[in-house]
Amino acid sequence: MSAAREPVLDVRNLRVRIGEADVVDGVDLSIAPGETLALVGESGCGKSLTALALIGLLPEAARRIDGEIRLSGERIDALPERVMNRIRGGRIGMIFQEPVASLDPLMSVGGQIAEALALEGPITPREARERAIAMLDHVGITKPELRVDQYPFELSGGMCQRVMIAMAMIRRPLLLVADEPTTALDVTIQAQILRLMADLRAETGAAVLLITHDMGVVAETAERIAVMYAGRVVETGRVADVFAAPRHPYTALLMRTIPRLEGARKVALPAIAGSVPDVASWPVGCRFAPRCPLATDRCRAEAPPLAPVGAPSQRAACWHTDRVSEIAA
Amino acid sequence: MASATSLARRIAPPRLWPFLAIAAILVVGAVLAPLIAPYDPNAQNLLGRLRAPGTEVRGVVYWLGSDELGRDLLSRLIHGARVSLTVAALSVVASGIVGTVLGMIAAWYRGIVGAIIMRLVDIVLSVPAILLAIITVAIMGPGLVNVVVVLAFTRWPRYARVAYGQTLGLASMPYVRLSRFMGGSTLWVLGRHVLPNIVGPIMVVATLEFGLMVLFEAGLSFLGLGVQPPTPSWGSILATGRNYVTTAWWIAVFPGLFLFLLVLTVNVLGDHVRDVVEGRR
Amino acid sequence: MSGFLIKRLAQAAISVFGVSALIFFLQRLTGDPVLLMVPEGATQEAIDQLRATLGFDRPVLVQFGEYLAGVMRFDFGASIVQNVPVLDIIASRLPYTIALAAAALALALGIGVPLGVFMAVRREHWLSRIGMGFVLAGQSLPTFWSGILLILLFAVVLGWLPSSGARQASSVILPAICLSLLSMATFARVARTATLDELAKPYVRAARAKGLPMGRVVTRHVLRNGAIPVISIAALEIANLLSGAVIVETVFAWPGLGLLTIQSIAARDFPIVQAIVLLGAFVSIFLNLAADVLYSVVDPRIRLDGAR
Amino acid sequence: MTTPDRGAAPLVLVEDLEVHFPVRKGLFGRTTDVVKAVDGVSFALERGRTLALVGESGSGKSTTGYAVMGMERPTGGRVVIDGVDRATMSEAQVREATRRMQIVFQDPASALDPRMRVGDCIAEPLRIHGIGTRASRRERVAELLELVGLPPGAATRLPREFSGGQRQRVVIARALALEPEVIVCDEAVSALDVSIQSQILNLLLALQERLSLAYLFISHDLSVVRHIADDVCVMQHGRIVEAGPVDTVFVAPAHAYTRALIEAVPRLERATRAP
Amino acid sequence: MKNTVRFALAAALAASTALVALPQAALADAELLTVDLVNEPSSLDPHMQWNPDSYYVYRNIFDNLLTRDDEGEIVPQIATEWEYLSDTEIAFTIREGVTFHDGSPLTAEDVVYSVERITNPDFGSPQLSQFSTITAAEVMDDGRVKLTTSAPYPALLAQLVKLSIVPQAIVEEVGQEAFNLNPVGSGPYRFAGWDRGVEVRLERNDEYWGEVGDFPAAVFRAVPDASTRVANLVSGASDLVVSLDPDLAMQLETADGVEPRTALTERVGYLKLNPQKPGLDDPRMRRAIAHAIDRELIVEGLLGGYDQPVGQMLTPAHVGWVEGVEGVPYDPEAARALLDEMGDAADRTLSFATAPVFDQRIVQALQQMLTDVGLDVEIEMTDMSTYLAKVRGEPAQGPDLSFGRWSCACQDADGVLHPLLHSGSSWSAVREPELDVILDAARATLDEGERLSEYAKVHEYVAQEVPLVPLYQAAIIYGADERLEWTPTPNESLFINRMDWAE
Repeated sequence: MSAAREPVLDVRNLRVRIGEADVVDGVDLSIAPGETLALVGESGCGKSLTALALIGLLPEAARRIDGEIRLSGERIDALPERVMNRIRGGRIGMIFQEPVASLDPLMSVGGQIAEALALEGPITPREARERAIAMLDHVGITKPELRVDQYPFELSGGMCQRVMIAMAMIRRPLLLVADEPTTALDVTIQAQILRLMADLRAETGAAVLLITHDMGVVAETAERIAVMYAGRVVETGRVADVFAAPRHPYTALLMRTIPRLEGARKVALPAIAGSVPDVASWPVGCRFAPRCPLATDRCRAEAPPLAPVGAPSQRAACWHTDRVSEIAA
Repeated sequence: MASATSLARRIAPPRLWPFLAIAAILVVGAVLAPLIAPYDPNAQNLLGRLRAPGTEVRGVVYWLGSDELGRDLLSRLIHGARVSLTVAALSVVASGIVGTVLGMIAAWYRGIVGAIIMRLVDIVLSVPAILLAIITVAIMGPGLVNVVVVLAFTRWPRYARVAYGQTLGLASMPYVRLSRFMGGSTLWVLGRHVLPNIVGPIMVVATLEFGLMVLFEAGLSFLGLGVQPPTPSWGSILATGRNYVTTAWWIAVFPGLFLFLLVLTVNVLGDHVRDVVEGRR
Repeated sequence: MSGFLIKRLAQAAISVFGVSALIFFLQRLTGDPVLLMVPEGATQEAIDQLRATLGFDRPVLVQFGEYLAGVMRFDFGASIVQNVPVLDIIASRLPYTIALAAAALALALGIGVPLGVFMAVRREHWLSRIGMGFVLAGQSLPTFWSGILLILLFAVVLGWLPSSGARQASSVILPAICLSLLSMATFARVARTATLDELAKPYVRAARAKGLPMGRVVTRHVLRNGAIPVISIAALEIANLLSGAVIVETVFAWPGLGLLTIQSIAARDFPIVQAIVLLGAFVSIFLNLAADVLYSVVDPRIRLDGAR
Repeated sequence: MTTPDRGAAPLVLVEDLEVHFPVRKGLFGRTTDVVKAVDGVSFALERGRTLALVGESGSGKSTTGYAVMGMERPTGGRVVIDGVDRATMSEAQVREATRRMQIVFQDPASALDPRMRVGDCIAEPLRIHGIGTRASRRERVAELLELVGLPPGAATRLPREFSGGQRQRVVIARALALEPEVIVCDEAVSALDVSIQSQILNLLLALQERLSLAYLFISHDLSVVRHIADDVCVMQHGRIVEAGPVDTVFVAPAHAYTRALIEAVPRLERATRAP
Repeated sequence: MKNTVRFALAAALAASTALVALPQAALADAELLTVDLVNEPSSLDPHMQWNPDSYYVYRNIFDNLLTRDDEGEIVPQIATEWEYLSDTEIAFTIREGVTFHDGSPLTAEDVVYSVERITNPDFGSPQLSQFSTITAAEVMDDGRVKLTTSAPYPALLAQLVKLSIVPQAIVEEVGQEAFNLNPVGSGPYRFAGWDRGVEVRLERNDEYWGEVGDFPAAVFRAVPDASTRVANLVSGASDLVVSLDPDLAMQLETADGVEPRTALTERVGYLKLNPQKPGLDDPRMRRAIAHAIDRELIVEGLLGGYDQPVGQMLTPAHVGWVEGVEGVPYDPEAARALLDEMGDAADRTLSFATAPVFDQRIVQALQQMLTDVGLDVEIEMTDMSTYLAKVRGEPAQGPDLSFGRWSCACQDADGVLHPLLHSGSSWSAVREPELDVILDAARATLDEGERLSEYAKVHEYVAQEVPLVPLYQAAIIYGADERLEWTPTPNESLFINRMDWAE
């Protein structure tokens, strides 16, 4: 097997537990070099915890109780903290949802970029500054030699996200994990940031794990998609395949429930009844069953496995994949 | 069911149980002092002074020893709990109410009213508390009630500051703005929306203050300005006891221990209240 | 900056005037020093005579006016009891107060803050639990009690340190320890809370994600961000140290302003009390101002125009 | 337009609205600059219609909404409610206007007092306006809960026991308590999960139909706006750059900014075009 | 953090520099006598104040016109002899060869100046009332000094024991304020320095005309807390400490190398009753109170036997002490009987004024004894200033009972009984014209026998009518290094020139 074909990230059976509940419950993910995988789901489905588990930064209350994580084939789930620190920022870059809050308010953006550079190896302050300026320029920040000395509060949210991207990409990671990178931004800024990420990906060949709740964003940026619901991946596959014919009722409903710029107006949208269940009260069996129009007794008793269905790339965890087209209609 | 248990554990995790037990014992002891105390806390026996713990003098057993007037230390400590807890509780309540109300008013009206109140806060905070206490005691005379008044008078700014900041923050919350916009009166908005939401942080201050108030009362007793003799308070017993450290250690050691346990308990519970209020647990 | 300063100074002036007036009138409600000065059995005539000589027979408002006029000329009068200019007395006591407060503050900050940070970063570490116990113990004992224990242990039994007074430099150690205990606990708590608050913020996670080890995140980012609450508490705590010094100075016969305060109140030596209060007000205002300036040094978001 | 005829005048008429905020800076805190949050905005909202204000953050759309509500004082221009200028309203008229206009905020979490039971939250406008007895208010709360699709038992629970979508239903129920004619929806669905957003949009549409409400719908989400609004005003830097019926504006945007906004919206359809 | 660390470092630096700046005392231990007082002297100008802590110090700097020996007898100091020229005139011979510390001779003019200074109402001496009977002071032709009093004043000599002689030339030259800061006297020790709040230093006056001291230097420190004074003494930081209570004295007895030193003083511990208040206007209640109190128990049980119970408002150290006056005996049964007799009139809460400076154990013990016979007594402790205002004011507004320890510092009955019992005195709650006559008569004669018989009547009145309950002659308790040779005296002076190390 050639190195190019080996997935950059390969996650098997990831489980994260908070208290008594498995908030991430047996997640498998794999991303090929240069590929963008979109991890999609609503709040509380475990997608952010999945990302944090990858880089070993789970919050204090949560712990990973199972799962193998491989980066370019190498296990990184049981590495000592010291080694992990080199992987974070070095081989995996990460950006977050709140760009302003994710920067230290008391340190200039240049300082924060330089700090990331210094982790790579010894560097003179002058050189660090120059590279920071160059990188700021690279991520599309105008007047970088001015911005480099400014503080996060002096920059807009979009610019802060560019800084975050600069910081995440400056060490040319193999994998960029982007956790809702554009949720807090205006649409025009969102488009710019997504374009920037696409450009950088093309340039560096990094794989991207994009976490989002916005199907539109998925459509425009990702090759593959993994839809999470209540801690589990319920459907995965090539974006084109999944969007063309979703095989899980949740995916299908999720796509239909959003108002579209080209849809009918002022009519009732197809809605998913109820709300995302609380972690503490996840149902047995298929967790989507209580909200699912197709649910049967089997669904409520037995959790369906993530099995191949439909297109070759596609897999879905549903007992009734054959009936999903009923909803999609 | 499970969530009820977890709620109970969140509110009172097992590591707090010993402290809750101490608190309960202290409070129950204070409330039931006359029933529990073996003897009259003020009954003197000048011929049975400074007896070591366990000594028996004419049928009276001094379990924790006797004090400089031959009074039963155990009984005095039990009754003293009453005084110390009452003084601390009353002064915390009094200063808490005054400070909270003034702080809310200052933040609500801002402008002149707010400026006057907050300047007053500055003034009282910039005068050493002990000095105000001494002057107030000098004017009003000492005594339990006056000690409470003194403490309330000197400590309210701490609550006012917290209430002020919290109220300012709440005033910009949508539900408060909306209530006000819909025509809710000041009393309505402050009483229904602001007060219930600042009680948490105020409670945090109050628990910290409670321990301090016990110590403050003790300090006043040391300076001869605490509760009137012969009324026992832990502070006053401790203050006299320090003159007997080498000759009758028990007079100072036992109230010191009790005081320590009380303040420790209050602080531990207070820390916990703070963590719960601020959502850190 | 200067607009901010002018506003703050105007507010400060009002506060200081308020403090002076409050204390002036409150004090005079408590009688005058004459009875404390005369021997027992002094005749009414002698008492009245002394009262007149000292000027206490005049209306209080007249006395207040005179006092204010004096203060304007930087004349704080003379001690009634000691017959020495108040400024001289305070000047001779001030170094001791500063020495004690500074030593206590250094102890409280130097031990309290690192302890608090440690307790936040390593919440489950056994040292955290012991540290918290230590801190809680320190603030659970009245100073007059821990003071005498310190004296008995270190001066009487071990003989390592002077028991009281201010003859040697080492004399400051025991009162400073005694005085610092309460503040140390406060600093430890505040530092712990501030650190916990900061640790929960997104930038910490982001800094970790870029590969910074936890220790570096704490030292380079968290501590700086957490410094603001510590600074504001420090300003308050210094004021507390000065007032807490009353009892500590009494126990250790440390010749600072705390002891002078309580003695002057007991003796109704109004000019001294008045001057100490004024000084206290200025110090507390200065400290708050200093804290504000420090904030702006620490935090680029804060410019000194009163708004964040 | 000038006749105060209730039938003819639009429910809400905004003319040349300006809201400027002073920026205090410099040595002595002088007003050295103003932020022109709203700078000459005009529109009319008719009964039973939905007018959307759309734009990016900082475009002044929320401030406009607040000025319409009377929660922000205009520095210029007029807000006319049912033929009466807000600036000339008597106290009773203000009270009446308050009753007729309600607002739904973006974040249902901060729009509800966390310490107040849901029933009390919904009944609060009634209590403040002194409407009804305790019993009649309880009845009204039950009615409103049903109207927004919440179980009657919800009244005795606290907001934190509900999900975001349910909380937004509570907020809507509260807004409906005084039987208003206009509801200002300030990013009312933006913070909700996608599966919930459609539920709330459906609720808003149903309520409009049933109660002939007028919505001033403030949002940055063009898809949502297109779905729910009749008319749209596109705002940028405090001004309206384009206004008109939704069909016209979205189909044939005249202004470059409008075009840019529409173009920036990510679309599912593009996935199928992807390689 | 960097900032807090920096701040802590700065604070530590400030602390250490401030400490370096502190005055350092460097004297060989044995050469230096270290005395712990309660407070620092208020002033060392002997005419400017009246309090024990000042007196302890300045009495070593200044000589007085007269003094008392260790037995308490009035003996010459600056005056070598004296002679009554009439009932109101007395002439003093001034000692030759006495010089002030600056070397200038002490003259009769200085004596006259000192008298005139302290008696000048505008000068504002707190001691004015002790000398206010003196109307004139002049140097006689033969160089003696003549003092004239407004009326015969039997306690004059006792008062003059407290009259310190200041150098006229220096006081007038440097002025009041400078003299206060740098006092010059003729005593056995000269003023050497005063670190305000810390200590006053004295040096031996080797030219002293009298007994030259053994200690080259002495230091007086202010140590307000009694427990700390004991700790200082035990740890060897001080050689002599003042104002201990019997329980602290007990601590000293168990410690090595130190011991308590006590002397009975002319202070009388007493309970003052206020006959102007309802209930207490009935002599039965006052007698009942007196009967309820067990002086012996207080002295033996509480005060460790250092003090001495008394049955009259004087001590054996006073002129006017009458042997054999027993006072009201302890008899709780009689007390209860009297109160029963009074019925409801006795059912009143009695306020009992005291101040923190007094021994609270005694006050509480008294309260307990009164409670034991069925009285309801409530202690009202206020600070000294407030206490004095209460017990001295108009009796109708005053407290029902008050505890006190009276010292006139003159060891004469006139200084105790006149202010406490005469209706013209603001310290008295008694309004009894017949008693006024007796007190005035006792004051108006120089004949000691006559005075004694008058005071016997007063003691009789006190025992009968009980406006005061005399309790005990107070002991003063010092703590001292065992090796210190020194015996305390009743008049509470610390003459350093009378002290030495043993061996």
